[in-house]
Amino acid sequence: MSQRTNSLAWLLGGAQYSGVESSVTLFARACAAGGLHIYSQREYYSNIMGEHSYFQVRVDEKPIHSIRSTADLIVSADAETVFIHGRNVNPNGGIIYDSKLVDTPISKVPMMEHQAREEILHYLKSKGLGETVGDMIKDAEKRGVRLYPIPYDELLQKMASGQMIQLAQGRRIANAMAVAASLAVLNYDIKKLEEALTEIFQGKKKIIDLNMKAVEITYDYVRKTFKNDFLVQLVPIATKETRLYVGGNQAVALGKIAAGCTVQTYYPISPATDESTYLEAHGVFPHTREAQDVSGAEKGSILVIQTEDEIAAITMATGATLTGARAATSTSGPGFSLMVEALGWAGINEVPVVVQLYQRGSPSTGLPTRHEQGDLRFVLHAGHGEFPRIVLASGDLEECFYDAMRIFNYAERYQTPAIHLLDKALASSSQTLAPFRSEMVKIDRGALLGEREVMAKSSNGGFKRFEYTDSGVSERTGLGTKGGIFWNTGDEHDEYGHIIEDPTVRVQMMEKRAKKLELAAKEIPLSEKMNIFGDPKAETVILSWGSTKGAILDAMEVLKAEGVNVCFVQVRLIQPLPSEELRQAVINAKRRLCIENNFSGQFAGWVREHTGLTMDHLIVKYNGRPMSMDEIVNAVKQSVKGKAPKRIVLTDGE
Amino acid sequence: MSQRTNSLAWLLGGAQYSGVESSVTLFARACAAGGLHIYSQREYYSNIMGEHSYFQVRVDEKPIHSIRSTADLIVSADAETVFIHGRNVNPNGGIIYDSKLVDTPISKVPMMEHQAREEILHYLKSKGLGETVGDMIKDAEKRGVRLYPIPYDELLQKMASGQMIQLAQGRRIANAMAVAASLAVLNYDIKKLEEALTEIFQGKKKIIDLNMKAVEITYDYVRKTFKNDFLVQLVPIATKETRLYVGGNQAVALGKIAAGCTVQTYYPISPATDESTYLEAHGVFPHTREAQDVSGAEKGSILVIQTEDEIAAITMATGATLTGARAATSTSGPGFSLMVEALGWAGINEVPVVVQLYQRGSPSTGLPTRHEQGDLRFVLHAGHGEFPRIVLASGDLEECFYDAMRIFNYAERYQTPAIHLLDKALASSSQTLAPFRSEMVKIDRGALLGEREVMAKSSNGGFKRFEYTDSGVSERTGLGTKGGIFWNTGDEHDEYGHIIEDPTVRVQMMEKRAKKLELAAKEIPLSEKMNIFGDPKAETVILSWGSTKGAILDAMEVLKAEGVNVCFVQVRLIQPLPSEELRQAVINAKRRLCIENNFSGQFAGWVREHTGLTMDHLIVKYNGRPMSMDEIVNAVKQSVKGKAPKRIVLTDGE
Amino acid sequence: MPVKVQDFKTAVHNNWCPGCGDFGILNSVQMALAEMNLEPHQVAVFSGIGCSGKTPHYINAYGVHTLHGRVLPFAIGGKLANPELTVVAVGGDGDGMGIGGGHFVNAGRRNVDMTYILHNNGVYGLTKGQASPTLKLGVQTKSLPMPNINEGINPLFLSLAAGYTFIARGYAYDIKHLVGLIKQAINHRGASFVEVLQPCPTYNDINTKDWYGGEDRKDATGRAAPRVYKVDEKSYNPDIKPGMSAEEVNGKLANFVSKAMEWGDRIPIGIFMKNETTSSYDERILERIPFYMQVPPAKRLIADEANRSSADLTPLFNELKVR
Amino acid sequence: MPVKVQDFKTAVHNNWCPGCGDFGILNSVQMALAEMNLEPHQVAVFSGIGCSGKTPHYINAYGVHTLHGRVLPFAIGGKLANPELTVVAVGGDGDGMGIGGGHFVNAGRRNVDMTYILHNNGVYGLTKGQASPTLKLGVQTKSLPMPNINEGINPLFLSLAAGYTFIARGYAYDIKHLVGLIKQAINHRGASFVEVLQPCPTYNDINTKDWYGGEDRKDATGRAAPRVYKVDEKSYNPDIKPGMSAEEVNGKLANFVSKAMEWGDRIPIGIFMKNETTSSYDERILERIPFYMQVPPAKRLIADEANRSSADLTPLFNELKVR
Ligand SMILES: Cc1ncc(C[n+]2csc(CCOP(=O)(O)OP(=O)(O)O)c2C)c(N)n1
Ligand SMILES: Cc1ncc(C[n+]2csc(CCOP(=O)(O)OP(=O)(O)O)c2C)c(N)n1
Ligand code: SF4
Ligand code: SF4
Ligand SMILES: [Mg+2]
Ligand SMILES: [Mg+2]
Repeated sequence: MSQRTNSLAWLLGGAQYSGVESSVTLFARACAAGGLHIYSQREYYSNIMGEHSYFQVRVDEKPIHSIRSTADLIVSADAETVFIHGRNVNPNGGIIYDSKLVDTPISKVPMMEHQAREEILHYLKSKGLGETVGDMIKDAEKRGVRLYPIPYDELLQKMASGQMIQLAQGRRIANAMAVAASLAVLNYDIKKLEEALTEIFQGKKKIIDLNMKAVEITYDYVRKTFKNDFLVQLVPIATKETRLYVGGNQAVALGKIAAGCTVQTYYPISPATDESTYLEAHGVFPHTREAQDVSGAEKGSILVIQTEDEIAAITMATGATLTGARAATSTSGPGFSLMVEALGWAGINEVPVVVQLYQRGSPSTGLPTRHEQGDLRFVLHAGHGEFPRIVLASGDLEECFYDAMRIFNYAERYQTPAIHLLDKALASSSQTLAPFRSEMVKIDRGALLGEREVMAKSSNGGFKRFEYTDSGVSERTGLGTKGGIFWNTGDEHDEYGHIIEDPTVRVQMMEKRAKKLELAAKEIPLSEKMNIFGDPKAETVILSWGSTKGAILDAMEVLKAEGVNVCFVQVRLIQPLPSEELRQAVINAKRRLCIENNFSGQFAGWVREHTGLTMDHLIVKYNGRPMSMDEIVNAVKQSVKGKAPKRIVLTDGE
Repeated sequence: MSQRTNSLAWLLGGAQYSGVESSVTLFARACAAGGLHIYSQREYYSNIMGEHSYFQVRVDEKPIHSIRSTADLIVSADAETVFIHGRNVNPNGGIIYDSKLVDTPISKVPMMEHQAREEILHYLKSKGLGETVGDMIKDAEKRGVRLYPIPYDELLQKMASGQMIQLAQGRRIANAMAVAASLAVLNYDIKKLEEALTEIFQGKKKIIDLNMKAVEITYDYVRKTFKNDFLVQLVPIATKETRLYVGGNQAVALGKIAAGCTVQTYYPISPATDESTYLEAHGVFPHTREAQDVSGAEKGSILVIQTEDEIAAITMATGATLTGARAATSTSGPGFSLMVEALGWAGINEVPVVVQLYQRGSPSTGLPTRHEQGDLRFVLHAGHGEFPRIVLASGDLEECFYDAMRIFNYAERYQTPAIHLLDKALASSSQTLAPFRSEMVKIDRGALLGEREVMAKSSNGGFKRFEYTDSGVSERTGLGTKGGIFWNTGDEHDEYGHIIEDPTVRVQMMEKRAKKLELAAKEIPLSEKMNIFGDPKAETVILSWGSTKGAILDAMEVLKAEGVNVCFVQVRLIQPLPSEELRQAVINAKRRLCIENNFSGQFAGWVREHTGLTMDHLIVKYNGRPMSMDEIVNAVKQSVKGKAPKRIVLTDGE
Repeated sequence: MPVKVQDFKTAVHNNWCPGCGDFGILNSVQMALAEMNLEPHQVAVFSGIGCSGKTPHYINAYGVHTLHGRVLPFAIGGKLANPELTVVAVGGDGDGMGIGGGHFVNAGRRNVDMTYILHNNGVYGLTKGQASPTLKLGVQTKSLPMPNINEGINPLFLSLAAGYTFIARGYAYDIKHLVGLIKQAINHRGASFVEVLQPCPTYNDINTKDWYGGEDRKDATGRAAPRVYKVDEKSYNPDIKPGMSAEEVNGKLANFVSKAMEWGDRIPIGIFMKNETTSSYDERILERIPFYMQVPPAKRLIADEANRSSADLTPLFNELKVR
Repeated sequence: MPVKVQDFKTAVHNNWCPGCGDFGILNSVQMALAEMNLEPHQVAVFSGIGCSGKTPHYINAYGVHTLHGRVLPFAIGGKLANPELTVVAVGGDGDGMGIGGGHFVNAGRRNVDMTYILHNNGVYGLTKGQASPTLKLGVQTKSLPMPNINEGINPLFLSLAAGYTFIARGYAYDIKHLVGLIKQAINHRGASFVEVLQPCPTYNDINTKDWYGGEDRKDATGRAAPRVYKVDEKSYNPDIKPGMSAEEVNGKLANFVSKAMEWGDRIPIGIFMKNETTSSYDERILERIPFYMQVPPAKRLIADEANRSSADLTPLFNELKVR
């Protein structure tokens, strides 16, 4: 067995609300402090306390973008983790677990789902094993997995001798100990962990000391007790780069602040809520010197309003947008379903309101905290009747930030509601990244007139908010602007915004609105519409959109190493779809694959509708979990070998 | 100029709430009493009183199904009608108008829309004419139109000598007089009008007498004053057929009663409301003898519930459906937009709830009382995530009835929400028809178990509402049934209906639900999926859906007479789409046209997605008015001549 | 130049039925705005869907004719993003109490500084006279096939429970009085609610002008005994002021309830409550964002001259920095 | 064989937080149903979305876990189509007063014979502790980054305005009392509303069990002085009965309001109103369809033995016949 350096798939699991999240943050910060890159993905139940939650974390020297199907090292904070993930450790990997749990039978794991329990029991039985954590571990050991039982209680007692430790504190300390054990196994510098602790508990000396002590004891214990030759070794590397550790909701939130979004309405819903929570907590921020020079305003702000429901969220954001402010709302599928009528109102009134839509396991309440890309077709056709909309799908956290800026530009330039498509996998992934550079996307407010400009126009008889123009775009102004009085109505209307039922005006207005989408298709640069990765001449072309990007990119490297050349067309602008460019990019490939995290291959259908092209293989996944790099590698290889069915269904994940 | 017999396009216009509707009913009944067939279509504003409303009525010896672009005879109850429709009279046709209106200038027509007014003024000016009704009439006369000025006031005075006539009565009488004038011009038997009056005012002798008198005076006046050689003559014909005069909302309502729909929820909205109003007024009805023999219940009923909004409408109907009852709700686009979240709930819970969706001018509030087929794509993709649904589109009033029965069968058999697509053109058209025969559609309740059956099943350990089966269909029972306890949740669930997040169960449940749609595609007979009219080998094939059917069928006759052979594929089952059959039906044609009353050619897109086939021409209309037979004749001829653009936009209608 | 009523009129043709109570409300709003010397562009009138929903088109001010039931959240969005606007929301009783009931309740507790005028005609006018949520149980207007199957809601009572801090009722045909109410409502800092009794001569033949005016109960001299009467400012004091004891406030509420429940023979109009003890939403915003009113969202410059974002994200990045 | 509480339990694993008030409500519902000797299949429990929304899965009876805010219309549909069912609806305060506020208001005036239990914990539990519509202005629970910016709604007051004919409040940790309330609520013919004060130990650290129990205000002897107390049936009579004068009823309403407004130091629980003067929805249906209860929709045979429609359309056709 050969060792690797700085290439790790780590998994930590435990009960919800028991501190799983803070362990991971600690681990990630410790690794990042050593110049390593992190990618993490969280899985959790729609539950507050007690159900199983886990993080898959990858650590590497270069940026990584996806999860693996198996883990090198599993850290279990409880018995359930061992049962659920025990079989998913690499044959040469390891399991760190609390030694006191070995005798716990599966029947004593209260929260485990019936089906999973049955399935595991069946497995253990088939292997002739019993029903305890110990049996599961025995099974792993047989496959070559290293075992790292840790007597946490004893270590804690040793350390705490004489000190009183409160329950919550104890839990927090246990989390730190689990991380220390991991880093010891990985042979990583414990100093980095201590740096991380110091940063996290800024100034709280007592807590820091307590944690430090626990960490050291554990680290020492592991170093002394176990052989120091684990499959993966982590070594700090030198770098001068500044790095953030950012989550998906944060990336979007930061992009919105940068975009000048000043009003955010929302109704709580997973996995969108955290964006609004972040914005509310960071609702006041400084302005740049250059901006202060223009406006005189030292600070900016974003008003975050929790509404009574999603209908209020979008209509309130729309009302705010009508004043000339940039406003948005952020939601998930069920909330978006309620917004549909108001989206049409914004459409017919040409209001540039922005919706961030985080897709999750659906239909209906579905799998509220699980992943899916199942809302694409809905978003494209949402709302009775026909009106233009912009739909932009981000593929990774960088795109989350920059697209959050761009979507406002598109909305305002084409005066149309715009939907920023995101999903649970993006929301709950975190990554080490260089700080975003907001100056990369210039603010473009389109034909928004201020008072002076409006006064100049309207002097000759009223302001035509919906004036016919060649481009379809009319000038607009904000409610309250002197000289700019206009009317809005959900009814079909004339150039002033007054209700009409005249068939001729109706036709003109329908065409006016539709033209704006043609304009957008023409004006938006190709680089913002789609990305092409890999060899454009490859025999195999992958078409995809959204958060599958990371796994596909990571898979492409592996495939390349194995001699499989692939071109990957990532479409970001779903509406208006760059049909012709897309056609060109895939038409000559011998093999066309479409990869999507949904059941029916929604994007493949959209592409067929617009290009007439059929996919050779549809690679789909709808078990509520994001795709791993490994699944894609396998599926692509299968299809290249010519042995794959037309529809390849991926099912990895617990 | 040659005369025609029994082939008439008649138009009557006037202010809303002034009795336009009752005039038309009178006219239609009088014609129908003479064995003639009627087709009528109503146009009206989203307004209660005062705006312009009109009916286009066709009378013929054989059944007809559409409007014409021009009228043979126009009857104006006010000045506005002359201005709006004056140019739309056939060159050899006629205008009946109130002689006292000739001097009314267009500026004195308060409700006319600005744009129409401008356009008419421009027209009159271009002809060197003034701005009064008289000028408009002069223009018509120049084109050969016959004028029939009627001095209603004088005739009324003559008749009323000595009698007091109340305003409302006077209005009603004026309506009857307008009809009498029409029938006199058309040389029709006045007895038929008197028969109609007698039926309408059943037993109200005084009113009947009053109307009779007015009718006779007017009839006599016209016969004596004008030449008796109008373009069209109506002659009663002998027939033994029983005929109903039914409107679209009524046809659907009758179908629902026949289907055994026992609960109807609704929230008022044009053009759906009238269905519920009719049902409420006819909520109690007898059972057949055969049914009484089985159930002992002499009468049936439908409980009509006006809810606080459309969300309540669909969720309440869903709650009712869960008890085993057949329940439905009826709405239009804006209402459907609000139902989308609940549709997904019904989808994941496999609840056979039915929605009648009357499309209207959209997006948003749009053109609330105008026509469009703009909701197709929305309906197909409505709701976040993926779940099966049935979408069935009716093409005419007969289909409205039978489809209203079938949609419940489909819903229950495949345990999935089902949408019956209708539209404003169907809702506001009326037709003479033979009584519907409910026995043509057998009631099929699918796998709905009663108490005895459930008890037999569940004895061995609980009732699995969502049991995995080969077909995807599980047995169900109603809330309250002994032995059948189940759970529902909008979350993903196990076979009992309890929440799960297990990835394997998730996959099984997604596949279970999807399978039902495959089953539907297999089981539903082709004859219920699509109709093929005309020559299946014709060079030109028309693809269409919904209410365009009538105009296409009528156009085909004309085209055939002119030597243009056409095949018409009317698709009724939109989801699951009979893709293969449809492909077969159109693939060999030289020329494929898709005809739709919307902007983007929604069905053409759906067909392309499912078959890869492109249309040669898209014939669309989105001015808020239904298609006329003439427009289709012209568009098809154009395309056959090879001179048409890819996209032909129809714009007739006022 | 002082503002005139005429300044608030548009040339759009009005298509309400003759005699509709909506005319009185429209005139009252226009008069109130003019009397307050507001300029048209300083005002935004939002409306729901219904006959009443057409109101903004007849008013020369910013006019936003929204969706059925959604007038309040639209209006709140406009007001919060541009607090300088005078925001008036209008809508029907179906719009506000039925489909919009949830927003009505939740707008009350938010207490945003704006005015909501409810056109209470007991019916769904624009959809041809179905019972609205305010129509009383068992009443059968001429548009109903059967007597109303639901109890009616009392908008005053509901608005109290929801937390509106100014509550009044006017009558569409007493324009002078209504103008006064609307002016006070607009002047009130917080969410003000004005229910207006609005006869719909076309569909509601029960609560007609004659009925409100008591034409059916003339005395010997032929004088009608109107049902509508003004609450007497001496015997009924609507003010809830800072410093009042809980008992005093409870007393006020009890008075409110019994006054609001009056119906049938005597129907009070006037101001029912004016609560000055609760902060308005804008005051609460200022606790979070002290400089909010200086450059509210509508006025915010979000880019510098080179179109770069105004926001300096450095402090936010610093929080997330891991090396 | 008498029904036991056990009969109403399921094997589904319960994932509420330890100490959650929802347990008390769940147990109370199960006990009430068992004590009423209802068989599980005769009961349908509908719920909204939230922690409380999971309730039906823990009850062995027909269980319908609906959509966020929509529990009432779903439940009404079930009850009207099968009037023999005992229908209990449960849901959170966000579910019922926020997103479901419109349904809550409109269900009151409909007065359908069913029971609605509101889990009032002041927060959105399942989405991690945002302020719910019942949380009072300025209160900052541990889950909030800043004090609550909206005023809280009083569910009792709102239910009164909406027209519920039975209104009560219970406390999740006084199960015996709560069982009694639920039984009376179910027995009441009409729409009954039971607000339950439900501590959420995870997110609401203000309205805790200790707080309701007055553990923060022990007397000299160490005895806590509970905030929650039972309304005294002698001094507070909740009954509104046929034949009462308008004044009497007004008096009742006034009493209700001042009782319902009590909060903070003294928090009343018990029955606040029982109104027997209004017909329930089923009685109103019978006026339209006299035979409705004999074969309600759920029991209707809609086809004959040959699967032909049961409906004889002849009289309807006759109305439309033109020849
Ligand atoms: C979502 C939606 N549902 C239904 C309608 C149809 N609709 C238009 S107006 C109206 C009711 C109007 O009644 P009300 O609010 O009392 O206003 P009024 O006409 O009486 O002024 C309805 C139901 C709609 N526009 N949108
Ligand atoms: C339409 C929609 N929006 C948002 C959500 C997310 N959501 C789930 S539970 C919940 C709030 C729960 O709060 P509450 O109703 O008070 O119930 P509790 O959890 O406190 O019992 C929300 C907003 C959803 N499920 N559906
Ligand atoms: S229907 Fe009633 S509310 Fe509507 S305009 Fe006519 S009178 Fe007014
Ligand atoms: S979050 Fe609160 S309401 Fe939800 S289960 Fe936990 S304690 Fe109960
Ligand atoms: Mg109304
Ligand atoms: Mg709650």
